[in-house]
Amino acid sequence: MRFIPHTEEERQEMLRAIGVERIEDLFADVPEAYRFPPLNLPPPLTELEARWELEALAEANTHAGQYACFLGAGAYRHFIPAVVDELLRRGEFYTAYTPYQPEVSQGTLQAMFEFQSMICALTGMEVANASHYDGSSALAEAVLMALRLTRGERPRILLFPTIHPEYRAVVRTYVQHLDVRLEGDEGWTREQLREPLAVLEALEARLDGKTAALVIPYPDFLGRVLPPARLRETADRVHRAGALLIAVINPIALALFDPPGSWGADIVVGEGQPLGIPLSFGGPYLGLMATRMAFVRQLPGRLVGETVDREGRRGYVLTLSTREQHIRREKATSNITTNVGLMALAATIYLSALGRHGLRQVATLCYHKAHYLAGRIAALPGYEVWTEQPFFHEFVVRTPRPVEEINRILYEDYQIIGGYDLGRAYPELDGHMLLCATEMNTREELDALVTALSEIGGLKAVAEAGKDPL
Amino acid sequence: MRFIPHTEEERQEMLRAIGVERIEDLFADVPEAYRFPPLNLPPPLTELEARWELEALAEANTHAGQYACFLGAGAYRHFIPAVVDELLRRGEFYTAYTPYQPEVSQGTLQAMFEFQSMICALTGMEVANASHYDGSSALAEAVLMALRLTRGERPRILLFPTIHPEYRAVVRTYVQHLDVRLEGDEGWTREQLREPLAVLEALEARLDGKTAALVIPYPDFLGRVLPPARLRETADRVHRAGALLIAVINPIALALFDPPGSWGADIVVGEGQPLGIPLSFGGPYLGLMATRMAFVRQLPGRLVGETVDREGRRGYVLTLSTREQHIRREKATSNITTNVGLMALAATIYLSALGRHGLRQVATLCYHKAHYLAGRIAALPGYEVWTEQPFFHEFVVRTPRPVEEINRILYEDYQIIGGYDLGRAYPELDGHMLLCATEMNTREELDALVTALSEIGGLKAVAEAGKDPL
Amino acid sequence: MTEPLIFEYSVPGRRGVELPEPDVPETPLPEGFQRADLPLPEVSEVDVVRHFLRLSQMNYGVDKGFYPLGSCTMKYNPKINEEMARLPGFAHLHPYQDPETVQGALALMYHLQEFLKEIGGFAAVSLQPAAGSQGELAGILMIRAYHRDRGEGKKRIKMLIPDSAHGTNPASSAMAGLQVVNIPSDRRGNIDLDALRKECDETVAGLMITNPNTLGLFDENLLEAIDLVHRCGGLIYGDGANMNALMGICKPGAMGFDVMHYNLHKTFSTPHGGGGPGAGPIGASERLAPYLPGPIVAIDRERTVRPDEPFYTFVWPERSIGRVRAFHGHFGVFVRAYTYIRMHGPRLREVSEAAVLNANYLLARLRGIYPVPYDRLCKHEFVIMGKIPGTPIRALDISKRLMDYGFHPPTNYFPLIVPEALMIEPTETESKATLDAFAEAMRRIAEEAREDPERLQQAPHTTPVRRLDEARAARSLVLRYAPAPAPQPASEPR
Amino acid sequence: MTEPLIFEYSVPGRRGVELPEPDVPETPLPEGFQRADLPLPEVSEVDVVRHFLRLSQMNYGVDKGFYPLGSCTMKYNPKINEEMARLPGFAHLHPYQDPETVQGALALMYHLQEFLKEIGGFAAVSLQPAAGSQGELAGILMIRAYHRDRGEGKKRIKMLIPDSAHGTNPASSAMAGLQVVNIPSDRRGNIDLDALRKECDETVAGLMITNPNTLGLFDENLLEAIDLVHRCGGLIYGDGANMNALMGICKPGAMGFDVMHYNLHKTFSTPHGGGGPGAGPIGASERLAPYLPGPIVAIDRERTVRPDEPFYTFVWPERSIGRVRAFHGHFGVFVRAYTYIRMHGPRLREVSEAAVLNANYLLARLRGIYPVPYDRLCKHEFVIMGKIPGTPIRALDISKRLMDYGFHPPTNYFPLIVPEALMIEPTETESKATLDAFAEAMRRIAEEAREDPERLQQAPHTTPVRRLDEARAARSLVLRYAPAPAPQPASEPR
Repeated sequence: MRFIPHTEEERQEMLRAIGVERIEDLFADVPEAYRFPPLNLPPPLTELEARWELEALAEANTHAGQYACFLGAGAYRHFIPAVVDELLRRGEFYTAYTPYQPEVSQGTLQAMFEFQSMICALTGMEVANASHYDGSSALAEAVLMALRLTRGERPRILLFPTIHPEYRAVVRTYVQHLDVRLEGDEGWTREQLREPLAVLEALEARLDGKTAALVIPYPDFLGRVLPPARLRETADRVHRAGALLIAVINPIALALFDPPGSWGADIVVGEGQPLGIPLSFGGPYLGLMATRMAFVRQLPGRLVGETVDREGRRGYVLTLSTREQHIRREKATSNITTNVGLMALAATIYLSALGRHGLRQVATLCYHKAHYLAGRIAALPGYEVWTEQPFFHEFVVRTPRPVEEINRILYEDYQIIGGYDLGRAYPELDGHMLLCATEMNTREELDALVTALSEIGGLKAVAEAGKDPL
Repeated sequence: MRFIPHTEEERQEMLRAIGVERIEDLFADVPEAYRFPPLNLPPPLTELEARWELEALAEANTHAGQYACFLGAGAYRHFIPAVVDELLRRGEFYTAYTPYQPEVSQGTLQAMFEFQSMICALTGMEVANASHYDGSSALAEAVLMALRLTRGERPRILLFPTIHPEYRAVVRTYVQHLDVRLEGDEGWTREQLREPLAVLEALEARLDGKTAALVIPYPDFLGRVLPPARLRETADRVHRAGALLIAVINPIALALFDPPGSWGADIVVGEGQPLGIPLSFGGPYLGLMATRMAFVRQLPGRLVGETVDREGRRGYVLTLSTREQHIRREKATSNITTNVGLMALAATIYLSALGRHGLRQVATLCYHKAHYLAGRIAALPGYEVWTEQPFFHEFVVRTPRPVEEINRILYEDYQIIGGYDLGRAYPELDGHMLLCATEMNTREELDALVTALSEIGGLKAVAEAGKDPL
Repeated sequence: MTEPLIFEYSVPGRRGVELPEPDVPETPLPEGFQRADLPLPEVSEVDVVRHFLRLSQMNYGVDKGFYPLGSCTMKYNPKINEEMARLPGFAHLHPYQDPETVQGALALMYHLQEFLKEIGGFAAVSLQPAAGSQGELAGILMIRAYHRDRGEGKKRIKMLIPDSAHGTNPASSAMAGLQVVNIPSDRRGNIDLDALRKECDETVAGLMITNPNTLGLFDENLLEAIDLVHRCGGLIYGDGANMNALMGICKPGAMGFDVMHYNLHKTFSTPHGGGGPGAGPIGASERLAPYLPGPIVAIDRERTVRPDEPFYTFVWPERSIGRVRAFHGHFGVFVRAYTYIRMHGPRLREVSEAAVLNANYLLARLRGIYPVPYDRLCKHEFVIMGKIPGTPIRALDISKRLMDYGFHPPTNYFPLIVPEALMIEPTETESKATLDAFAEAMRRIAEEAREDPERLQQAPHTTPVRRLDEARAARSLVLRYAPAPAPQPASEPR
Repeated sequence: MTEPLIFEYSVPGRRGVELPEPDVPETPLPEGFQRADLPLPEVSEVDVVRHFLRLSQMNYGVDKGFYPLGSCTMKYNPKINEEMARLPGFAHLHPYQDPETVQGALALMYHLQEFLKEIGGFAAVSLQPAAGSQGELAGILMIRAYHRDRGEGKKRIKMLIPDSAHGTNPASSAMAGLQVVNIPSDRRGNIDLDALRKECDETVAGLMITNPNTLGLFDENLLEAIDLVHRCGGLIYGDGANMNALMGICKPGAMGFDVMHYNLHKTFSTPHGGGGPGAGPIGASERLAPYLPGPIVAIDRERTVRPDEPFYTFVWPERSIGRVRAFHGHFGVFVRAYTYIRMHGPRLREVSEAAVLNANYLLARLRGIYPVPYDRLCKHEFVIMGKIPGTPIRALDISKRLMDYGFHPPTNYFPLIVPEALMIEPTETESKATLDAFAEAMRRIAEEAREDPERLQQAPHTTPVRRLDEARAARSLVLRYAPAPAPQPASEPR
C-alpha cells in the first residue's frame, strides 16, 4: 500500500506483540460515536496516475517560461543556475528536520551559519536570523520586535505608504488585537505618492515619543530607490526621537545600492525569493531578517552559532534558544518554529554560485533592462512613466486605457503577461501599471512589449527598437 | 571563465613556479606550423543563454509525452518512478569513474554486484556482466564469445531473421574482417516470416560442425514469443551439434515468460533500456549480457565480485580483469572499457523500486494492452493483424494504405506518433506496420488510434470501443 | 571531518556562474547610490558543488535512516512529490497572474481545501498559513475576532493550555495578546478536568488541545473538556501536529473543535527541508469559517461556463482576520501534499492505522527496558523516560549514543511534564525490521549504561563532530563569518 | 560501515512502486509460456532510497573532491548539462520518429558533428560509437576497409602500436583481425623512430598514436612518425583520449591523422557515471570520411525550404563500414557535450591551456619529492614513480594513503613502461589551492614513508572498507547474490 511497508504477516506479528487482535483495537480510546467516519475522498492513484493528473493540472496554467512576463510587485523571475536545484535535491538536506541534534546536522547548521553571514554581508547588518516565513511576516515580526525594544511604551508604528500593500496588510493582521497604531501608509494623493521624498519628510515630522518605529521600503513597491544620503538623515531623526528605523529591502537591489547597514537602519527585513527561489505561484519564499548585535536577544527565529566539539573542532549549533517558544513558551520572542530552512539553503547556494561578481551582474542587468524599457515606453504617445527617482526591477506607467484591458489584450494577442494593475492596491493609482524587467527578459521581449503597448495605445509609429530610447 | 577557477594572479604565480613566462611557452613542443590554429566555433554562451538555446532545440521536437506514441521496435516507453532519477542524480554516483579503486568505490561496486544479480534473476542465467554499450553491441560480443568458445574452429553463425535488423547489422560490422559467415537471416518470404516455428526448424536443420552458434530472439523483432517448450528442443539440438544457443531478449518480457536459463540458452543478451531508462532518441541505453558460469572467462566486460577487506568485512571489487584489455591487451576478450555503468545503476534502482510485483504488473499491462489493441485493429476492415503467436509489446499489422502515408496522417490529423514501418527493414514486409503498446498508453489512446486507423482506412463504422474486441 | 566555510574558499577575482552581457543600452547609476563593497564569496562552481555535497553528507535525513523524532512525523517523503512541484506549469507561475491563466493551480488549491475539510471535519479551510505556528496565531486571532464581534473581545482574554502542549501554543496566544493559563494533566495523561473546570468562566477565550497529546495519548476526557469550554463560551483550538494518528479514525471538527491547523510537512509527507518550508492550513467550524485568513479559493459560478469545468478564483471570507502572509501560501508545498492525498484517498485511514500500529509495537518492544510514565495504548507516538536505574545516564546520553547506532535520536526533554523524556514517533513508513533494529539498539544502550556508562556519556563517537559545546555558543556569540587569520587547510589526514 | 545488499532487505509480499490496474479487458497468457518464479527483491520505496543513498555515500566522485586519475580527464561536470539532457523534448524522443518531428535533436547532432570536425581538424565526424574503445574499433575497421578497397586488404595486417599505448589499442586491433606490433619508446618518451622505421613496410595497416601520449608528453617525433607510416601506405589512427590538452592548440587532422575518436566523457565534460555512458565519436580525413559508421546527420537540401532553416536528416557515408550500434548513438551524452562546447566556443583553447598549466604546476611541486621518469614539459598529465628510495613503499601504498587525505588516487601502474607509475591528470577545473593541498599531501606521504611505512602499507584507514582482497575475489568467484543463512543486521554500533 503505497508507502506502508508491512506485509499482512508482519502486521499480525506486530499485533500479537502488542497484545491486541485487530488494528481496530488500537483505537478503543476514540469515542465510539466518532470512530472510523467515512472519508469521502477520490479513490487512490498510483504514482503513474498521479503524475498524469498533476501534469494535466500544470498544463492548465500559462507560465512565465511560455509567455514573456513583466510582473514583479514583490515576486521576481530570476535566472537560477542548475547547481542550486542539484544540491537542494540531496535527500540529506531536504528530508532533515530542524537541526535540534547538532552532531548529525552539521550540514544544515553550517549552511545556515553561512546564510546568516551572507545576509549580514548583503544588508550591512551585524546579525541575521536563519529565515522567516516570507518578507511580509518578517516585517510583522520586526514591528513586534520594535515594540519590545521600546518596552511596549511606544504604541505607534509609522509605515511608508509604498511598502508592499500585502506586507502592510500582514502587519495589520498580526497586531489587530494589540494596543498598537499603524499610521502613515494611507490617505495620500497620487501626486503625493509620486514624491516619495516629500512623503518621507512628512512621516519624519510625525515622529514622537509614542513612535516605536518608522518603516521604509528600499526600493519601494513602485521600484523607487531613495537616496542613501537622505536616508542617513532619516535614521538620525528616527534615532533622535528614540525610535527604530526598519527597512524593507529587495536583496538583489542591495548588490548595487548602498545597504541599510551603512545608512543606519536598525532592523532590516525583506523577501529573499529573488535569491534563487522559483516563483512557484507565491510560495514557499524566504523571509529575511537582520539587525544590530545589540538587539540580538529580541530577534525572533532560529539563530546558528559557532562553537567547538569536545575535541576542539569547530562546529555549529542552534543558539540563544532561550528566546524561543519551546523554552520560553508565552515569553518567547515569537511563536515561530519551522521557518523556511530549505529556501535559505537555496539562497545560500545561489549566492555562493554567483558570488560577488555574478550577483552584481544580475542587479546591473535588471537595472539596465528596466531603464531601457521605461525609456522606450516613455516615448510612446499616451503613456507616461514615473522616472523622477532611480528605480530597480520595476517602474510606474500611466496607461491610456484601463490596465486590465491592456493586460487582457497583451495576453490574448501578444502572448505577453503584462504588468501589475496598481489600481488593485492603490485606488488613487487607478490607470497605472507596474512593469518589471529582469535579466530573464531579452531585449526582443522588451521591444515586443513596447510594440504591443504602442499598438494597444491605438497610436501608430513610435521610435524603432534601439533608437536612443532615453 | 566558466569552469576554470584561476585568477590572473594565480596564473602568474603558477607560471613562475613552472619557470616559464607565458602560457604559450608550455606548448613549445607543438610543431610551430600547426600551433594555435583558429577555432571557428560560435561565440561562448553563459549558462542562461545556453539554456535558452537548448530549450529552443528541445521544443523543436515532438515528443512521446505530447503525442500518443505507438513506436517500439527495440526502444520502449515505460513508466519510470521518480525515485530512479532522484538517486541517479547523486553526484557521488554519476561523477565517479570506473571503480578501479574499490575502497572509495563501494557504492558503484555493490550496485553493480546487485545489477549482475538481478540480470541473473531475470534471465535465469548464472553470471551477468556489469553491462555492455547496448543490446546490439552485446549481441556482437556474444557472437565473438561464441567463436572463442568454439576455439575459432566453427566460422558459421546462424541468425534468426527476425532478430532486430540493426542488431544483425552491428554483428556484420563487427565481424566484417574476420573469417566468419553470418547466415540464415535473409532471403525469407513474407509467408515464411509469418511462421517463425518453421523458420526455427529450417535453421535447426542447418546446424553442423562448422556452426558456432544459433541466435534466436525472445520475443522477436515482431513481438512474437516462441514456445519455451519448443526452445528447449532447439537448445538440445544446438548442443548436440556442439554449438551454442544465444538468445536476444527483452527484459520486461522476462517478467512473464519462461526465462532463457530455463530452456537452455548459453548466452543471453538484450537491450536493458526498458528497465527505467528514458527513450532519449536512442541512447545511452544498456547492453545486457549473461551466460553460464562455465563460460565466465570468455565473457567480455566488467565483472564485480564479492570479497573481504583486511578486517574481514564484506566488500566488492572488479574481478577477473585478466580477461580485459588493460591487462591482456591484444589477447583480451574484448576492447571494452567504459560501459554504461550509470544506466546499469538506473536499471538496478528501477528493478528494486518495482520489485517482483511491480515488474510483473508492468509486463502484464503491456501484454493486455497490446492484445486489446491488436484485437480491435483486427476487427477493422482493411487491416490484418498477425496473431498466430503470443506477442509482447508489439505486433504486425498489414495496412490498407502505405504505412508512411498512414503515419503522416496520424501525426498531422490525430496527434499520434504511429507505428514502425516494417518495409524499412524488411522489403518483403512492405505495407506492414509494427505497433507497440505499453502501460503508458491509456485505453483512451488505444481507442483513439483504432478510431483514427478506421477513418484513415477509409472504411466507416467498425465495433465501438470495448465491444468484445477479440 | 570538518568542512571550511564557503567564505574560506574565496579568492578575490574568482568567478562562479556568470550572466550574459547587457543586450540593451546601459544606464549609469546615479551618484551617491552605489554600494562600496559586496563581501560575498568568490568561488568557482565546483567549489560550490563540493562544499554543499560535503555538508549534506554531514546531515541525517529520513532518506538516510530511521528518524523517530516525536511530534515531528518524519515519514518518508515520496520522490514523485518533488518532481511534481518542479513542473514548469507550477514552478514558474507568478502569484499575480490573472486567475484565467492559472486555473490548474487554483483547482489544485481548491481541491486541497476540500480534502482537508473532509479529513478534519471542518466547514472551511484556508491554506494561507506558512507553518503550524502561523496557523495557530491565525486561529487564535479568529477566536479573538469572534469574541470581539460578540462584544466580548475585552473580556475573554484567557487561553487555557494543557501543560503537555507544544511551546508554540502559549507563544502564539501571547502574540495575540492573550493571557496563558496552564492546565495540568491528570495521572492518565489527560487534561485534568477538575483543574479545567475551575478556570472555565466568562473570561475564557478558548482552550488549545493537542490530540493525541504530546504523550501520544488520545485524551480520554476530550469530549467533556470540549463541552466544558463551549459551555462557558470559549472555543476550542486544535493543534493538528498529531493528525497522523487520526486520518479516517475520527474528525476533530465533528468532535467539537472550532479551528485547527494541519501540518502538511508532517501528516501529508512534504519534506521538512532541514527546518521548513512547512505549511499550516487551518480548518474552521461553521461559526469560525467567516473569520479565516484569506484569500481562499472558491468556484466563481458566474464565470463557470460548463458545470464540469468550474472557474476557480480567489475570494475573501466574509469577516476574515486578514492576510497572514503576502500572496497565496506555500503553493509548492500544496502540490506535494495534494499529490500525496491523491495517491491515498480514503486509504489515508490505513496510514494512521499503520502509524499507530508501529508506535504501539515499538512501545511493546521497549517496555521493560525503559520506564514508561503513562503506560496505556498510545497513538502515533509515545514517551518513555531516558533513565536506567542505578546509572548516571540521562536522556541526552541515550540520544547521542543512538547516533552511533545509525539512528536519529527521538525528541528529548519534551514534553516537559516527563523528566528525561524521550518522545518516539516511528511513523507508518518504517518497516518492522527497522523498528526491531531500533529496539535492539535501545536494549544494547541500556546494557551499555550499566557496563560502560562513560561510553554513553561521551557519545556520539562516530559523527562528523563529537558532542558540541552549546553553552559556549550562547556565551560567546559568533553568528556570522569573520575572516580568520589562518583558515583551516582543505586537506588534513584523517 | 557496510550496507546490506538490496536483496537482504527483501520480505516476501512487500510492495514497492505499484502500477495501475488494467483499463482494458485482460488476455490470458497461453499455457506453457509463463515463468515460475521471479526472484527480484521485494522492498519498500524508502528501503530503495536509503539503500542507494547510503551506497552513494560510499563512493568518491568529482563532486566530492579532487580526482587526478590520469588519462581519464575527471573534470567538473557542469550541472546545466544534466538539466538539459532531461528536457522532455530530448528525453522522450523515440529513435524511430520521423525526422520531421525531431529537427531540434537532429540540428543538435549536426552541429556537434561540425564542432568536433573543427576542433579535431577532420573532414567528417560520426557520432555513432558508444565509447572510445568502440570508436577505436570503428576507426580500425575503416582503415581495413580502405585498404581492402585498394586491393590491399589481405596484405596490410600489421597495426603498429607504441608500448605506451592504452590497452584498448591492441585489443581493438585484434578484434578487427589485425596483428599487433609493439613499437618501443625512446629515452625522451617519444615513439622510437628507428624501431618504427624497421616495421614500415607494405604489410602495415596503420599506426595508432596517442598524443599527448600516456606519459603526458607531446611526441616530438610526431610529424616524422606520421610521415614514415604514410609513406609506406599505412594510415594513422589517433587515440583522442588526451584531446583535453589540444583544443585550440593543434588539430590532429591537420597534422596528418586519418581517423581519431573523441571521448565526450573526458574532454567535453559529460559525466563518467561510475563507468559510463561515454561516447566516442570519430573524425576522419577526406580519404577515410566515406567509411565512417552511420548513420550521420546531414542537411537535406531538397527538403530545406528556407536557407536559414535547414532540414536535417540521417544519411549514410558512401562506403560506410556499417552500424556499430542500434539507433543513433548516445544522444543524451551529445546534449551534454553540445551544451559544454556552446558555453566555451573558441575559448576551448583556454580549457586546454589551463589543463596544461595545472599539470605542469603540479609536476613542478612534486619534482624532487618523487622520481620523474621523463622530465620535460608535460601536457595535461604527467607520470611520476611511486617510490621512496630506501623504503618498501609502492605506488599502490601511496594511492591508498591518498584516500585518507581525502583525495582520489591517480592512475597507478600505467603506463606499463614506467615501474610503479603514478599517472596524474589534474584537469583545468581544479584550483591552485586544491593542487597545493594535493602536493602537500604527497609530500607528507613521502615523509610518512620514511617515518612510518607500515601506516602506508595498511592504508587506507578511513574509507568505508579497508584494503580489499582482490586475489580472493578472483579465486573464489562470487558474482551474484545468493541468499545467505544469516544476513547482516541493519544496525551495528560503530
